[in-house]
Amino acid sequence: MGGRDTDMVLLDENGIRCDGRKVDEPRRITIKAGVLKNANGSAYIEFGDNKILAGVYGPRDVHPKHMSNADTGILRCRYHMVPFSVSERKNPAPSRREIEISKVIREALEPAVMLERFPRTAVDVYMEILQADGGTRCAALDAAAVALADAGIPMRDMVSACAAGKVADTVILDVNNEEDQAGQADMPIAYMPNLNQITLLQLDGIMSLEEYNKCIEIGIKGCKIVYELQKKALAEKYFPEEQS
Amino acid sequence: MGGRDTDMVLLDENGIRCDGRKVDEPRRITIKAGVLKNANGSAYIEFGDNKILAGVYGPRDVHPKHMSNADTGILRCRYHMVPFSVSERKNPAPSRREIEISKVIREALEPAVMLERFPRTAVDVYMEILQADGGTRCAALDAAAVALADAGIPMRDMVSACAAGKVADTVILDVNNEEDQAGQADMPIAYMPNLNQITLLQLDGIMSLEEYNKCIEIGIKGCKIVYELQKKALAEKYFPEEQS
Amino acid sequence: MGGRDTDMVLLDENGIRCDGRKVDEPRRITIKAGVLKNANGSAYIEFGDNKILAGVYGPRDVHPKHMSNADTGILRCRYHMVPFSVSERKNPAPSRREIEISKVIREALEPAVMLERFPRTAVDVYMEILQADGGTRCAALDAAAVALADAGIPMRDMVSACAAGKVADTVILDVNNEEDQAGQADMPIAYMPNLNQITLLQLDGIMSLEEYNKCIEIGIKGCKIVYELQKKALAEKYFPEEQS
Amino acid sequence: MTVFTTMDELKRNRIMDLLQEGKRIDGRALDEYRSITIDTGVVPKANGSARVRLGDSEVICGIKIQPDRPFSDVGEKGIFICTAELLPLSHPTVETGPPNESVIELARVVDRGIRESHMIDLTQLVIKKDESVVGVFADNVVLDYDGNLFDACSYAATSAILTAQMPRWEYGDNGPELQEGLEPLPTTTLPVSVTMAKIGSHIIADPNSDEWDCMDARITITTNSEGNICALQKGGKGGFTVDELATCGEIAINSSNKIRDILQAVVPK
Amino acid sequence: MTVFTTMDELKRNRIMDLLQEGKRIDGRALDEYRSITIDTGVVPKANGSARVRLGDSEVICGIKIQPDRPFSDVGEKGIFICTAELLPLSHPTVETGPPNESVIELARVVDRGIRESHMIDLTQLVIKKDESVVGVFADNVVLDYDGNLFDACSYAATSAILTAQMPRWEYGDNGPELQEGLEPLPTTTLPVSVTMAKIGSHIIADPNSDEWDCMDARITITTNSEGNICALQKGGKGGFTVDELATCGEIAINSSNKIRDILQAVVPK
Amino acid sequence: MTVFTTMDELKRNRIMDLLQEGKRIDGRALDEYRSITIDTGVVPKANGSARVRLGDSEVICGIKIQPDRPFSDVGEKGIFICTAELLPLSHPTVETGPPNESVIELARVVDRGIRESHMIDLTQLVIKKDESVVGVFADNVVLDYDGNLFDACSYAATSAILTAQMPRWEYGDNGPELQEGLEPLPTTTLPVSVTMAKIGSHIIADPNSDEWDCMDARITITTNSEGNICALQKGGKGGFTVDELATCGEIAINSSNKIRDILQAVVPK
Repeated sequence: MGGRDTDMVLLDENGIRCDGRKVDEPRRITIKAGVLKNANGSAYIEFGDNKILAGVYGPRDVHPKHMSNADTGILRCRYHMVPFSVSERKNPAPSRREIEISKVIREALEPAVMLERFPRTAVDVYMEILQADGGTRCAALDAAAVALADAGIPMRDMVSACAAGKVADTVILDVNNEEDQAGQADMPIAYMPNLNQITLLQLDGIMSLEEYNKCIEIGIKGCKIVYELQKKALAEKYFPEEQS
Repeated sequence: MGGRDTDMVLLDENGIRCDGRKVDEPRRITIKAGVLKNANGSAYIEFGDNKILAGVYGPRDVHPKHMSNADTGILRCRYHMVPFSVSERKNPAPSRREIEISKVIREALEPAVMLERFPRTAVDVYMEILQADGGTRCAALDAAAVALADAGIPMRDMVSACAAGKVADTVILDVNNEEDQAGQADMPIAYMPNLNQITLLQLDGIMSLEEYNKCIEIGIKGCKIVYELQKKALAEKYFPEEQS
Repeated sequence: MGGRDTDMVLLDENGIRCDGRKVDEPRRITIKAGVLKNANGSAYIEFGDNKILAGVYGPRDVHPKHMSNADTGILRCRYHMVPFSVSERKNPAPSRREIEISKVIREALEPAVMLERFPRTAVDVYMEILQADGGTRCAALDAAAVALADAGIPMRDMVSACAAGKVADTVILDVNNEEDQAGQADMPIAYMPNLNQITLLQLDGIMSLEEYNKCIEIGIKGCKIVYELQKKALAEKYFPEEQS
Repeated sequence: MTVFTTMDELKRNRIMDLLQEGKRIDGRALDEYRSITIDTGVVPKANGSARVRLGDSEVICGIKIQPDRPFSDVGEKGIFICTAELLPLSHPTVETGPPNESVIELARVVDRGIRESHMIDLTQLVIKKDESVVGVFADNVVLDYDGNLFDACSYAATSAILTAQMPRWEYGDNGPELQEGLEPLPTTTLPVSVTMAKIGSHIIADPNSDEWDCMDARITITTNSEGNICALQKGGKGGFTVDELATCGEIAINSSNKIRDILQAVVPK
Repeated sequence: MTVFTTMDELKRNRIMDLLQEGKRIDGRALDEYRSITIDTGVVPKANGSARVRLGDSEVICGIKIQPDRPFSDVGEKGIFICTAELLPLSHPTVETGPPNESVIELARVVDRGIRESHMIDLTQLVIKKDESVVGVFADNVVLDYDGNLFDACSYAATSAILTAQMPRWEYGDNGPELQEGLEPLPTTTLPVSVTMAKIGSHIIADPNSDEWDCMDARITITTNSEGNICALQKGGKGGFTVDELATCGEIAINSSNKIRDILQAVVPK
Repeated sequence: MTVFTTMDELKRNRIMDLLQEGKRIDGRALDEYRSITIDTGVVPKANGSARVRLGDSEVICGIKIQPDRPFSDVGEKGIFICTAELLPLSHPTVETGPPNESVIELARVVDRGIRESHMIDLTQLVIKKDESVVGVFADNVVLDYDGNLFDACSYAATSAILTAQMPRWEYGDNGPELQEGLEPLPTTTLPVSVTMAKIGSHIIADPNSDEWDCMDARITITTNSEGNICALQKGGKGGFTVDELATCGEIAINSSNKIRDILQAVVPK
């Protein structure tokens, strides 16, 4: 009931998933901070087969002026897929999906960014999906948060994102593309690890209240794994001597 | 000559039309003023099977400023069909037809609205066609005029609209959808009943000069019928105790 | 190698081209200055079967203001094909081709126009292709330059344009539509005849370095022929008594 | 067009004063048209074309005729589409970009005048029923503006239609196939658009741009060769009385005859 | 909708003060919905329609059912598309033109709540596999705005779906051919959207526009007839704790039962 | 790109002074290119991809190969389309939204350089004549801007083409059907774009962004493997003399040989 058809074995008898991972294991994640020359801050993430670049400009003047806010800075986010990032070439015009994702990512970052320090200005976050493989919004958010830190924007906390989900009636961490297509549910989560706040939460697919709570729990575990990698990426740029 | 093909009997031997009406009889019309909470004025009309909602905001500030006029207020009208109002689902983008109708309705209302009292402001009239059945522009105009009055906008006169037309070589009042498709001519008319001015007039279809004059004559009769219903709708809202 | 397929004899044994011209002979060109009432300056050119109208407005205020330049006037050019100008009816929306051509024409005219004399203003040049027959950008530029002069805009020099090209391994002047479709190369050139500067240069098609230099040389000859006709058109308007 | 944002009050006063004496600013009688000059075949590569000068308003209409898919509900009829565009060189206030409401109204009124007259017999433009029909596109471009584009565009379009040469297609294995030969478009009548302005209590025909700027209301009445009215559009911020509309109807029918002769003369004998 | 640019600080303070005492500005309990009024068949020419009033928010959903080409990768399923539009008469701040990000989110969340529940059995909407399927368009138009459009639109769409009458087509030589008769849409479950706002540390259900303007974050949880969650969307600039989310999940499941009864009652016995 | 609105007068003076001494601001010789770094296969899910760093300008080109309908007049040829886009993270002045004229010119010049060279043999990309052909889309996205995107995009696109793996289709009952196996794109030559700027009376190759901002004019000359010129575009507000153009032609041919070796090296032996 409520699942999606599939012939694929999403979870074998040993609890191993179609790409060899355990249920609570995220895909291979690598993050690099400061990868662009012009951007004030930037980060590149490989999250499984997702390849995503984030760049930040700001705080800077807002044009047209009437879009600025005298009381606080504003955050603007653009999640964008390049034409060759998906199997069928993507039309360059922004899709309704991209517009919605840009909005939920912005709302996930806003609690963390101290925009009130920069009234009348904007901070622009650009996320470019170079290759997509399921879970792009979480991975893009992870890169964006590192890029914001790399740009020196003061933040109350890091924001770390990872999806939870459900395949073969089992709650799992970090849904990949096949699992998203053939699985039962996908729940992207963003989390501020020190303030303990969930700032992005979506769900497509059917689950019980119990599974819902379990998804949030395992998702936060994933976010915490990501958080360590985000810190590591920043440390590798700013304190390379301390890394080995 | 000049007529359109049809198998339908548009007018029988007794002078009765396809929907049972006499040649000078309008469809059933009901108007209700003040149907919306947020709008400054509003009206709902059922004109035959047309179902139309009009809402008015203003006088209010104009953005961008350069579109305002230091000498007078401006009237802005939008005639809009919702996607499910017509047989084949309508694309949401405004069609050229909607843009033209919005313009002729605005020009039909402008002589009645005392815009000169509100320089630099705009009065916005929104007409939403919820269900269309021929003659939408007249019915929308009727609702818009009531909504303007309901909003307390000072007016020199009411504006009342009804179409005349020609079927089976006979001049008739209030062309319905079948008559418009299969008939010979359709002539929407808007009229200021006290100032005796025709402020909207269009014609598609072929008629002699004599028929043209007769159409205007019968159309004005229809407008006067509508006028009484418009007054009644306003009275029912503002002087309910006097109605019985 | 590098040519395009054709059955047409583009150049016969006597060095005569498909439309009867010699290799260094331009098509029939007629230019008339001052053909419009409202425009500040205008010109109509027939260049072979190309029929093109150019009109100029300005120097005039710029809206929105932030597009103006406090140090100099700006030149704005629009190259536009009317719907019936080409074999298959053209969509009215500006194509990427039209946008690029508008840009290269503007950059070809800018060195000639003394925009620095009119800070904060714009000079607008509109070129309308009424009938297209190969070489429209050069012909449009020729008309635009005359229209600028007709509008009394001070200029350092005239700008004269003509294409060179290559058919049947021979360098030729003024490529017509058939030669452009079936020939080997097309090189539009714009030239300031007194300042001796090439201000537009493009090339599609394959040629050796030697042919490249020869194309420029023969193209400039064509520009000089055009230049005489441009001067004649202006003289015919402003000193008609001296013409006979 | 109502594309003007400023109106010269003095000019309006002058126009009004003259009208009180029954005179117009350019010396015409109230129901008199400006000179109409028509050149056809001005864009030889189009299937038909005409340049019309109505006073100092100047319009070119070019016609393209090409096979097309029929509209889903009228598979037994060809397609006729008439457009109008104000080129930015036609007047300093014209802007590039998508057409504004005035230009949309212009195009639709010109289109309806011709369409509702049934000038082109669309039933003769079927290549294969429900599959392939002939599409006739009449595109007006305005080169110079001096008022009353409704009539100028209408005359350009009808002149171009009258002189157009239509290719022929037959439906073959790969859809419509072009045949040898050209023939005129099948026409049944000749619609004539007559536009009048109301200024104060005066009705004038063919308003020029000065008159256009200060009119209270306008009306365009199109009549066919049989002397019947086939399309009509009122515009402007003012209204008409019943009597004024009766007058407009008469002027339209009277004026149309002379103009129809001018238009008809473009057809080669 | 977050279409408001100014926020009444006093109103927020008042709302907060009341919430400290466990009260809401309009007297409701924290998890209490405003009155829900549903009229179906309000647009008889549509295949289905419903007007929902949720407090003073008012929405009409109209359903159009028509044959369509299937999406290329799912030829064995019909098409369901749900949209939402804020009509400009619904609130003074609504602008005409393309939908902004808030309206896009609204439409997509309402769509997903219904889609992910598998309410309509799309496998039964195939006319001919890979060639022709039935398309169901549920278009919501907002007439009056008083907060919580997510739920108002969802209830309008599900009510319209429950009462829609679907024509039947069979695939013939010329594609899908309309048959006699009408039947209800095939449905499998009844999704119920429950939207909650977080203001300070309080979770309230069905926020009205005053509450909407001052909320810190919101969450919409859709549940199906089996009591499972099938879609969810967090919004707003703030965050939720794990405990707060657990509370929201419980409120959603509890509230949905009563609302589902109201929705189910639209179906004629 | 000429997306900059301010120009540092001091920087221009410095650049001019150095050029008088035959020197460039970054120490290069007048006809010397910055370092060119090429990584291919950087987007494994695309059919081909390459990241090019030309100095501090950085571009990724991804290639998508898919069956397409042929253009109506060239049914015996496949389709090649090359685009270019400045991502907003590439420079503070880049705006989102539709491409401006500079970006359109960039894309069209890069496309023409490859197209006019006949690099890809489009006659080999026909699945079924007039029905179905192979479409090759080469989309460039600019990640970091430091001048001379014409060459950076051209090198990215040609590198991606050289290393692309094309699927095969055969035309069956339901149109093109994917077959087993991959093969390289059929190529005939290797076009090399060489862009030069004129500053004062000096011609320099591969201008960086400082030089780009203060140039008088620029020219991009593309040459093929045979040492012939196959495409050219002049840009900028200034002009060139005949002698300067002759010089540019020579520089283009000379520089292209070394760059062609670098590009050719991406092909696995």
